Amino acid sequence: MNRDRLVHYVFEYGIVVVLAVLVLVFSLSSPSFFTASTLTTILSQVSVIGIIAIGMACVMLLGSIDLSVGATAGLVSVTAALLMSMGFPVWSAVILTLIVGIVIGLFNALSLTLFRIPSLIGTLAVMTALRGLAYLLSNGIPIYDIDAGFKQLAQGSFLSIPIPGLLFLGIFVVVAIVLNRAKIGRQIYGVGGNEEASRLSGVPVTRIKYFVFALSGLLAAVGGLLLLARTNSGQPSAGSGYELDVITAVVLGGVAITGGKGRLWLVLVGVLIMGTLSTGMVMNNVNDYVQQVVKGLILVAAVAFSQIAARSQGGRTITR
Amino acid sequence: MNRDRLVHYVFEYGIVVVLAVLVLVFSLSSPSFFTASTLTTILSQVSVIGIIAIGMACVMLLGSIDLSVGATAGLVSVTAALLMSMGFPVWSAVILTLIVGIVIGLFNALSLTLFRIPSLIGTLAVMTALRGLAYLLSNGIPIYDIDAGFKQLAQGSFLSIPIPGLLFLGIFVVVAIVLNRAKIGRQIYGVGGNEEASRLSGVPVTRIKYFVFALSGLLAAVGGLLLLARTNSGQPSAGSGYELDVITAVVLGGVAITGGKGRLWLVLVGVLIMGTLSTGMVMNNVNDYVQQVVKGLILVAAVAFSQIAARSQGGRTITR
Amino acid sequence: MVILQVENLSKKYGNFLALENASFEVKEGSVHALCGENGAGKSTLIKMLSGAIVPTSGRFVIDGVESTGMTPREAMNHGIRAIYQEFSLVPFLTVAENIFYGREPTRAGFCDFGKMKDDARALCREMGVEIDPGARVETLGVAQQQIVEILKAVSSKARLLIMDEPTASLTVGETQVFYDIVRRLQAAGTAIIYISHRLEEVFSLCDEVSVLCDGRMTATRPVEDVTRRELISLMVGRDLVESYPESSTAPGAEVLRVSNLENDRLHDVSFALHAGEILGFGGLIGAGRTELAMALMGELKIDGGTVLLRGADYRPRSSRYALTRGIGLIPEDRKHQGVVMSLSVKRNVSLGILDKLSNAAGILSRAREDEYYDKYATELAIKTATPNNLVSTLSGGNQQKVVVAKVLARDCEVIIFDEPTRGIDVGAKHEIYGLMRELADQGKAIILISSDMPELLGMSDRIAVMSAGYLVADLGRGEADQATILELASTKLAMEEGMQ
Amino acid sequence: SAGGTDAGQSDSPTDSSNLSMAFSGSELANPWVSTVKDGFEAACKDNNIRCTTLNAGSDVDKQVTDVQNAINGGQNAIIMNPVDGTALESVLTAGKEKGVASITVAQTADASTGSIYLDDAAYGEMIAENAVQWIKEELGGKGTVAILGEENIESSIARGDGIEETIKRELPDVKIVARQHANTPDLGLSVTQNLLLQYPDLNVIVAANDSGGIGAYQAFENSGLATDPQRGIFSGDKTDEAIKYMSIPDSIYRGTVDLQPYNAGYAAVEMALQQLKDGLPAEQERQQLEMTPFTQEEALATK
Ligand SMILES: Nc1ncnc2c1ncn2[C@@H]1O[C@H](COP(=O)(O)OP(=O)(O)OP(=O)(O)O)[C@@H](O)[C@H]1O
Ligand SMILES: Nc1ncnc2c1ncn2[C@@H]1O[C@H](COP(=O)(O)OP(=O)(O)OP(=O)(O)O)[C@@H](O)[C@H]1O
Ligand SMILES: [Mg+2]
Ligand SMILES: [Mg+2]
Repeated sequence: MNRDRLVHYVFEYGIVVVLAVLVLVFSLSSPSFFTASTLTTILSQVSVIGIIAIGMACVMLLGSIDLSVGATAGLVSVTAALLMSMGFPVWSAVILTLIVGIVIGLFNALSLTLFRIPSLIGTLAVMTALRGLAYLLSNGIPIYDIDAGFKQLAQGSFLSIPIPGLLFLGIFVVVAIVLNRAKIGRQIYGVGGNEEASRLSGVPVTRIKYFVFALSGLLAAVGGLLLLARTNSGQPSAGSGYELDVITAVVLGGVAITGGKGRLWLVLVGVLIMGTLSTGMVMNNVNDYVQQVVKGLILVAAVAFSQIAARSQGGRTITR
Repeated sequence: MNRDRLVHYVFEYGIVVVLAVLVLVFSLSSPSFFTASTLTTILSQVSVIGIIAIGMACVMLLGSIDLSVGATAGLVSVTAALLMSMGFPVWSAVILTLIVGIVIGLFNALSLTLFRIPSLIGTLAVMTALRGLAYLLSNGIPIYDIDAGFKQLAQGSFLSIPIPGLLFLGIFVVVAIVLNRAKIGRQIYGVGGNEEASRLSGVPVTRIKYFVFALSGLLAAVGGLLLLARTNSGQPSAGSGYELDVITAVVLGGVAITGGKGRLWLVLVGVLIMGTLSTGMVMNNVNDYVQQVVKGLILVAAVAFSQIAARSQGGRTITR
Repeated sequence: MVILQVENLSKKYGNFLALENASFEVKEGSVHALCGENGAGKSTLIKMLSGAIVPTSGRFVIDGVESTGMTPREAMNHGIRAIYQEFSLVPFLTVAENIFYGREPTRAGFCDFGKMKDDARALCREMGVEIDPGARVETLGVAQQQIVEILKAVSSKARLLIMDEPTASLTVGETQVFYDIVRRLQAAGTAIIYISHRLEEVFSLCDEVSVLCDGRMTATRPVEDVTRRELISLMVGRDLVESYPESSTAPGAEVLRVSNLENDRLHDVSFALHAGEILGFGGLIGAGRTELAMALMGELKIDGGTVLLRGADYRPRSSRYALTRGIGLIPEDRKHQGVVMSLSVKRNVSLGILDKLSNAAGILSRAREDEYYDKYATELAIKTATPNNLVSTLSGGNQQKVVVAKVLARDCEVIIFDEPTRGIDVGAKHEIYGLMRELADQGKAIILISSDMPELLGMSDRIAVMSAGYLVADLGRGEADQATILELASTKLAMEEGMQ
Repeated sequence: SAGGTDAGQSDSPTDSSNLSMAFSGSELANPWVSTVKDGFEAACKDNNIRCTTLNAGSDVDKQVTDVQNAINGGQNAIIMNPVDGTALESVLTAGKEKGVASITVAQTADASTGSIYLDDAAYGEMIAENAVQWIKEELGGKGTVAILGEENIESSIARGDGIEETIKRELPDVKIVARQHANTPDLGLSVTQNLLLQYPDLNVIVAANDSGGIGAYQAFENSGLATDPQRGIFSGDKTDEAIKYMSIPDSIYRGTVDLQPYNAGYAAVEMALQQLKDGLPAEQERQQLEMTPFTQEEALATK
């Protein structure tokens, strides 16, 4: 029985095995890989994608998707930089742009619930519009006169862990607790798993959608602020294509695209796999083109592994 | 009753109304818009996106998605250019690269059916890998030395309709017939609507998935060849981000993301809306940043309109 | 005391009147049955009471509060709880979480999982059911899910409990447990609206009965004032002779021989099936009857043993393979395995016979499609406004007829009916019985998997009993009765318990 | 092949106030291109020309479409920064037949009527020269170098090649440890961070554009190395942001190259205007883009 349980865990958490193998391979091929400084660097590099992925995971648990996150991060980065360069104090710029993120999320939820636009298309449209707005606001030029203290957000560290990494882990813990322990967390799984049943059980489905999209917008805004702090300039193109990276991480973490199923801590593992791959390959001076090919293949392999593992456990599910 | 029917059609085909309004507005604001040359130009400009959208529509009718189409087009464009520059005759380069497209599609189907990787993540990974491959093959540099006759494919015209437009319409008609009149078309709708029930009814579900993904790969390859002919050089970056444009067009055309529902000719309308918007705004001197914002908003409005219309018809569906 | 008073409630879908001016009353502590054919409007009526849909017109008074339509939450606050015909559970959540879904007990703002589990366990004990409150619902079988659904509805003190075909997916054992639950609630003063196509339930459980016919309420009577025959004629609008059709021919040649079939869930299963006979399969839930059917269809792998079809080796790989060799299945879960909701009624029927409808190039003939559709729609009396309506707009029973039509159109020699009359009205039921017998008489071999004991006994020429994956008995018509089957059905279970 | 109407074609315009011009940028997210646009817009304003800006977003086909639409929409001249010149051949030829002037900036297109061109190899060489000089003076011609390229645009690849070849030629003792794609601050930052993990004593980053260099600077700064006398960052484009980092005393941001984007955009409009007045030239009119090295000393001096 005990051996069975072990096998069960190995398979259920196949994605963890993938991460372990990657770390092992890179540690062997590059002596400086498995060091505290490399690992904390990876943590801080994945923090933006990771924070956004937490919001995306919640949205995908609902069975929706939020393609506007990258553009939200870009717009927030530009807006915050603009506000700071206009002399607004850091705290007010931060609060204002976090509100911008939330408002974008609420708009996405509105278009989903009131206008009944599928989130795939609604957030895609919002993404296009926000990206245009970021360029309009910045006139296409990076804004760099930002408060000197602000970049501590990205460059400071605490107990030798970089602040973005801490922020990421902190948000992760809070959201994980909410998802697993709080009423609204269980209801998110519920709405994603069976929306009609949730409605009939008296769960405030619409309110939950607003909450989740607002969370996603808020976390995208946090990501945008971190990007700003990291590069120390508000780039209108910041966060381009992040939506795809984020979705990759979330799906790698086993969240079902159809909603209702998945564990947040596996999303964390998914995020770390992406970060480990990038850093490990640059450290081995792998050509960028080859990097992309390898990344694609490893993603296929990782998901295939965990899918086959899941199947060997008997669960026959329709995959699309 | 007749009035009711009229209202019914207006609402069911709301997206057609949107296209008509756009054409009207642009015709009024710019005298050179509603002319044969502008309209045929729009047709030829949307042909690449349109052809790829036809394949994507079939994939989405199955309830899957194919994010690798843009990268496939890019890889095909580079490969065909490479082959021609190496002296292969045009026809052999074309046939070989069409086969490349089909093989990519079959691989996508394989990863979906055999490894049970959700298509969203499987094709995302393939997209990353193919894009890397396109850069590797071309070493990042566009390939120019292609057969002079080949560009006729994009630049020639017949009965004053440009060949890409004809190709687009031709493929559209064939696929529309297959979807509506042929056995396999019915089976595609069946599998998309309820895979399990279809399998139990004796529908060869796996074979159909291979067929549809191969079609999508093939049409992406056709798109890539057209891009090559249009731009007269094999660009490794060709087709970047096309997947999102194509999905926008398909969803605009009312294909349900959950599969099983949608009409191909409305996808054609969706494609035309996108093309009309781009061309119309450029002709009206709209700044690019503003264009993006407007495009995003019009997309939201268009989908909202047709969703509200559909709802007023009584069909209550869960939207995600 | 009257708890619920319904006045002229109507519901319109587009131009279609699903329910017209329904009026009736339900008294405290009474069980009020709603009867009617498939599509009569029973579910529509109760959904308006529970807030799932909004009435087009009319009103109802619950506990003195007048309403023209509520939200589900408001309905719950007024003590209305409902068990719907369609499952309304959340797959990824546990049994306990589902039971308390939407009103989870909290401590310091977080869900109190300990209390939830304890309460769920207590509820199970109180109701006399055995289910692990910590199990995720997606891992449960259909019957257990139905029980969870029932637990969910009775977990809070309801004034009015609505049950839409709660026993449709239960077998005899669970059904008895369920009857006890109903009687206990009734004794505690809960008013119950009970929808069922099993008329014996109406007579054993209910105090009053209202009959719906084509969206109109045609009668409300105390149950003791009406006979079974009257009730049926009220529902169907004509007299119906309720008897199982007799076999007119002797069984013919052996068509299918299964020997020592083995897989994960099946152990050493052997039986033979002849042309012209109906072989019934009895057993408790989880006995493996559906698995056997799926194995024969090639949907589950076979690890050992042989199957001979007309004397030739038969190794099914897929339903497609089975169907082309003449074995067809009417699956038990019509929503997920039977119909494609997003397709029209006609296209659902066509889906199984596309090969027949298309030419060599794979192009369909619409004329032939209409021909086939008309034939089977008439034969089965499928009730739909037009053949082009989505199948999702049909009542459950009519959806089941669509599935039957799909298999009939394939001309299979062996047809497996897995719970074919689940959720089907009495009229349609007898049509399907007649049809099965007719098919048998035409020389087809039929397997009938059923948890409806009278049906199993009435229809089968022989009855095989399964228990925990073993085929424990093969009884001739004379040998079978309810007690024998139930006893045989639990043999292997008893053995296994003995071993532990 | 370009039949149809000739809407919008004006016969030999003398008054520029009813003229309109479009600018099609390869990538407006790139500050250099964006500054060309500013020059273009200023020139249009000064000459009372109506103007439109279009962004190809690095997509060749989008640019072809944009230019085609602009020509059909009745623009008199198109100023472009091509993603790829060959792709524009047929649209520009069709434009020429309609009397539309087309001027390319930086990248070239054979079919354009005018060209303000950039020799990318020479540009890369000049970026590298800044680095070579500093390495010779301060590091004695030794050290480790990483190149941050823009490997997805043809011309920028030539620039990267120019950088690589110059360093190899002039500094045989220098070790080039990596050449990675990093053309945005974000990528420059993470790639440099990763490189520093593997090569903690990495001395010099030479970046094909300021955006990558700025990211690299953040990476060094995060590691507390922003004023390390043994390190240096060199790039090209002379953006204001780069100058800001160069003007920090003791900064390791040591050099860039001025490509005068504003002047280029302005000059392109003037060239187009002239061509519209005189009639389109038979041969492409060519003019080289000015290019001057810009060092830290100059940055500190102008501060
Ligand atoms: N959403 C809908 N749109 C259109 N028609 C509907 C819809 N829902 C139900 N109907 C129609 O309303 C009628 C009543 O359906 P209802 O589900 O109430 O029947 P029922 O009496 O519960 O039948 P069954 O015994 O089969 O469950 C049916 O004819 C059905 O087709
Ligand atoms: N011990 C078990 N472990 C896991 N799943 C089980 C177990 N027992 C039953 N099930 C599930 O319950 C469902 C019902 O079981 P099965 O289909 O074998 O029963 P059956 O004999 O066909 O009963 P019926 O047809 O009356 O529902 C199946 O989906 C099966 O997977
Ligand atoms: Mg019903
Ligand atoms: Mg069963």
